[in-house]
Amino acid sequence: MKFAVVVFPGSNCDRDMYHAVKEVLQTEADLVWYANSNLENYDGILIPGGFSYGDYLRSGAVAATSDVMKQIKEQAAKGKPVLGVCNGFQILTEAGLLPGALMRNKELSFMCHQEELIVQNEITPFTSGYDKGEVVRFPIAHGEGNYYCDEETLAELKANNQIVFTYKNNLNGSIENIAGIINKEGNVLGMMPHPERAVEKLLGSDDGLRLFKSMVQNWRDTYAANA
Amino acid sequence: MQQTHDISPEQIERDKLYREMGLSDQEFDMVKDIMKRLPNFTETGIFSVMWSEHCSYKTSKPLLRKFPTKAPHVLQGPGEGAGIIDIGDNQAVVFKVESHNHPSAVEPYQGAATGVGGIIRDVFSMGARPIASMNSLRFGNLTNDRTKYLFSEVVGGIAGYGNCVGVPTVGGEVQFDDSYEDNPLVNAMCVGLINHDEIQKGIAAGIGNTILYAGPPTGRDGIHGATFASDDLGEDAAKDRPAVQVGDPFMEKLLIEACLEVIHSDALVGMQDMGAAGLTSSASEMASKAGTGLEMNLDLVPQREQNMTAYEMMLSESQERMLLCVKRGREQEIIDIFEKYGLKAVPVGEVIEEKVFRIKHHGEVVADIPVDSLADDAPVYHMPSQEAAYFKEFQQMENSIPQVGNHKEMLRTLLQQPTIASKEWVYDQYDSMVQTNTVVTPGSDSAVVRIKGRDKALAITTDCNSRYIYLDPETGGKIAVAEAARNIVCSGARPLGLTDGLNFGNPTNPEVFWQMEKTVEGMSQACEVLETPVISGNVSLYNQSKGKSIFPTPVVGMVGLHESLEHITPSHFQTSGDAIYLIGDTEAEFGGSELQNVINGKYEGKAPKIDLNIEVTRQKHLLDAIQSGLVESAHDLSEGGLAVALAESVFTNKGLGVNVKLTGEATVALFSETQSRFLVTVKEENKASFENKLSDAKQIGFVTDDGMLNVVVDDETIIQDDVKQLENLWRGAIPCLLKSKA
Amino acid sequence: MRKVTVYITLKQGVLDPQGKAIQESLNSLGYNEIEDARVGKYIELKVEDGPNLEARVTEMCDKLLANPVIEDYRFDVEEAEGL
Amino acid sequence: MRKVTVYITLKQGVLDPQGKAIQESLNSLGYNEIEDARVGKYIELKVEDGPNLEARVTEMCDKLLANPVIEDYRFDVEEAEGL
Ligand SMILES: Nc1ncnc2c1ncn2[C@@H]1O[C@H](COP(=O)(O)OP(=O)(O)O)[C@@H](O)[C@H]1O
Ligand SMILES: [Mg+2]
Repeated sequence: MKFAVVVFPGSNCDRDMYHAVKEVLQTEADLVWYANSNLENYDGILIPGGFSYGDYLRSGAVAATSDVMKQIKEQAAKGKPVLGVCNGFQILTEAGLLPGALMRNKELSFMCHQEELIVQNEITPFTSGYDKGEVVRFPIAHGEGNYYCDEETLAELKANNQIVFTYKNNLNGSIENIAGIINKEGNVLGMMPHPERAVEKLLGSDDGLRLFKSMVQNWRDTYAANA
Repeated sequence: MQQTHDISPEQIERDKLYREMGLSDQEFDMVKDIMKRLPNFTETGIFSVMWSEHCSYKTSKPLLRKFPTKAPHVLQGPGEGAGIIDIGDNQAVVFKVESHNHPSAVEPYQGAATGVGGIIRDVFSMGARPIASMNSLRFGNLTNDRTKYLFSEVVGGIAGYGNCVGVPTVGGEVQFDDSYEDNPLVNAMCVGLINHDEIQKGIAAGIGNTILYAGPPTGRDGIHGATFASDDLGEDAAKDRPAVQVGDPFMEKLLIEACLEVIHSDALVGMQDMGAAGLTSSASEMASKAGTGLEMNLDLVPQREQNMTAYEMMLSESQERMLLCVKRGREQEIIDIFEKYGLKAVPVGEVIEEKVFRIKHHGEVVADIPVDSLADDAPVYHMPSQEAAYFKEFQQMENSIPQVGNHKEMLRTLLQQPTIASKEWVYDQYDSMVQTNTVVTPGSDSAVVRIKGRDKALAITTDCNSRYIYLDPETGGKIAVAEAARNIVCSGARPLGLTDGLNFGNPTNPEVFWQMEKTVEGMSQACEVLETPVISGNVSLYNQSKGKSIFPTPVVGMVGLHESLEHITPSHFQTSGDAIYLIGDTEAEFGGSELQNVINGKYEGKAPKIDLNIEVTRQKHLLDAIQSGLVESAHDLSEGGLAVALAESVFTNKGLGVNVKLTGEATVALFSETQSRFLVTVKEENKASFENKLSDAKQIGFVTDDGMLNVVVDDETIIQDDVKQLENLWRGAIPCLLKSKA
Repeated sequence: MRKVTVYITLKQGVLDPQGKAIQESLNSLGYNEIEDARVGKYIELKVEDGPNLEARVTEMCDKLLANPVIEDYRFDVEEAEGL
Repeated sequence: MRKVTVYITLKQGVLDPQGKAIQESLNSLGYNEIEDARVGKYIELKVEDGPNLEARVTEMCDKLLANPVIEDYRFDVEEAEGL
């Protein structure tokens, strides 16, 4: 499986994501600069965290209008897995690939530390390596991770089992403690916590490794099935 | 308003306008001698910023020469953007500290933010990737509304800039004392990693080569910032307000990536950031260092505002700008790299043989100055020095033991002193983990950052207990360096070297200059003995307001090397049953202690003694024990003494407790701040080997699993307290103070 | 040259923690008359004159300047003088 | 009840990186007519009527809402209806 880690001006978790999949997981991956890129030949797309365009106007807003986003939409429509982490999640909501919006944390300040998450949906291509209800530890690092959507959307998210991760403690004000959601089709996941920062015990947790492993496993299964 | 370029050289001399720019009468005479004529307005401005304390170190230079700066592993000492130390495998670590005190007093958010941006530029302009940031902060008392505002905004500014730029802020320190009330200290440190063959210098070499300006256009930001930083922060600081610079961390992030790509091109000759005194200092220093001259055309400089004068452009401190020297004919290769990141790089001048700094604007030569005179001929002052009157008095005071009625309550009180209390409110706002190297996040003695692909890591700390330095500058100076080294050693690393941020009051006051002198002497002695050369630093003077100097505050930023990841040692207790050792004897030393402040409301008397030979021996033995795998945790004793160190060591969420038996006077045993002491835990099976290596370690008790802190002194239970409750007090103190109304 | 001023506010019903914080700070400073505060954005655009100005600005707002999930917007157009 | 609207803008000459980013992004979306963008804040206060309303709001702006070092402000007062 070959991953594209899409790099926007201001992305800053791009190398971390690349390190996680390439050096720790040992899969194929490229850092792909947003301009003049071609995502056709990649099997999975990773949108890393950071401050694309400085988070100016609204976090993720400017990146969401970029040309590479059109390609990401095309690839997503083909069913390829797309993962947006932190700023990547914000970009996916701004681009309309995921519903809702990420607003400022309820206490208004940036927060960075390890948090416990609950796996709510273990039947996605990203979470098949986890058990339902399992508690995992991922770092968070965001100032605008307060997930918001209207009631109708929330009802839909629930009905379709689109809520994938929730926080054990509600720290940023997110509706229903939402930490990560998936699209209806089940191939675009956005989440505020950082799985790529949780791939080595040395740094405090390797609970995130299974997320990338799940992606690879599911790709292999589909690939094998198609072959 | 009269246009500055209309002001004639004669008028500058006659009306002594140079004084407003910060030049003294004598200095102006020196300028006339160098120029062999009267300088015009722009030239006077250029001399005034280059000869300001901030750029020329004119009063501190004689002192700085005392620092030991050489060692076989030092690749670059003071002089360049940042110092460099070899760490083997063709790798090196680059670091420096920088103050942004005065800008932060005026506009705390932007002042702190641009301080972070500036020091990061110093590091990547050397060709290094910035891998960690630290910050050392001082504020007045947290009960005051203005202090709360300054504190919140400074932390917000550091977070706002550091998080966006993608360099983890892995630690720092914050202390609170009245002496900083109107003059907070904001010192930022950055650490970078580089391969030996990638080291860049800020030189403009090769006659005919092109000078490129890279980054956003120049505005009227921070004009005279450099001299402003060197002036007394008087009552009328507000009128200097338009000088405030605004940082753009997004721009900086792009600049980092572009510059780190540019260094791989052999079209690049030299590169320097535009820091204090902007274009003036970067351009003239690059030529001076290369032994060349430089000619620049200001009409080519990108400008954000209209009708900027040459003076304004030369002195502007607009942020996130770089100056590059590039081989003639190959400019486009470099311009293209910047272009990829959406940045503009434009030719603005060239390297010339004649050693002058020549500036053209609107077709006229507006400055023509012998280039070396700006750096080399700057005046050096040997200020009068006089032992402070208070010092004599303090030295005659006896080491008395403060009266403590209830030691349990006193421990609770101490844990809530803002200087001791948890700094989580601060560091939770910083992204301490980006770049995925942070092994030890803020909250321990040193931060630890691993080096990917190698079995090694760096330990980083900033320390400075300014109370001791105020009481006794020489002793306090030694302690500042020793404490930093202790923190590095506790984490399992060998100290490599340090960067210093010297923050003092007004040096024209002989007692302040004496403090500076003695502090530097003390620090230098400690550097010698501990084998930690000074590789870079920064001086910030005139830190005072309402006529009162701050406590002398020479911040020490130290970096150490873990030769194996196995050596990384936590500062918290790990497992119930481990033996607790105290290394070093304890005496009645309360001068400058937290206890003295709580009880007497002031600091007085003698600072704790320090014997550097004992210090270095203990540190070596402890490091040896750690490297031999004998140590489970190690923590140094600092503010609040043993009791506070014990409590901090069990704030771990593991439900641990301690049972400790001590002897002697309880107040001394618990709260004295005697130096060179460590708190270490060791597994039962390693006790004998550990004791072999550390002859002055005494077992004082065990780690337990009952969540209680029990201290017995001479068979009497002195403290029996619930760890969780203590931890809540310690964690809650700063947020609680910030929320409470004045 | 025209000056377009875009006002972006949070939708009714969307929680505004920043506004809440401002209200509380003002109250705690003794301004008890403040019953509510809401924070929005205010963007001044310097625009070269051209046809369909209003329609184009509407487009810009929909595409970029405001997020319809959480925000409402309105704008004014003036002749620009001292811009 | 009154509605006070406070407009806070960056002082002339103070760098506005956010405005710059917005301008560039609009340009790159094809709105080349945008020559400049500056971003400010817009705060709506719901205020109970009382004496010296204007003077008190001025005070609030000076003390808390605006940062006099880098920002300017102005405000309008209206009768509040549908607030
Ligand atoms: N301004 C700050 N920024 C980041 N971390 C900080 C700051 N101040 C304190 N810390 C962190 O809090 C912890 C305790 O700091 P301190 O009490 O100064 O430690 P020590 O006494 O061991 O030097 C350290 O890990 C330190 O890095
Ligand atoms: Mg320590």
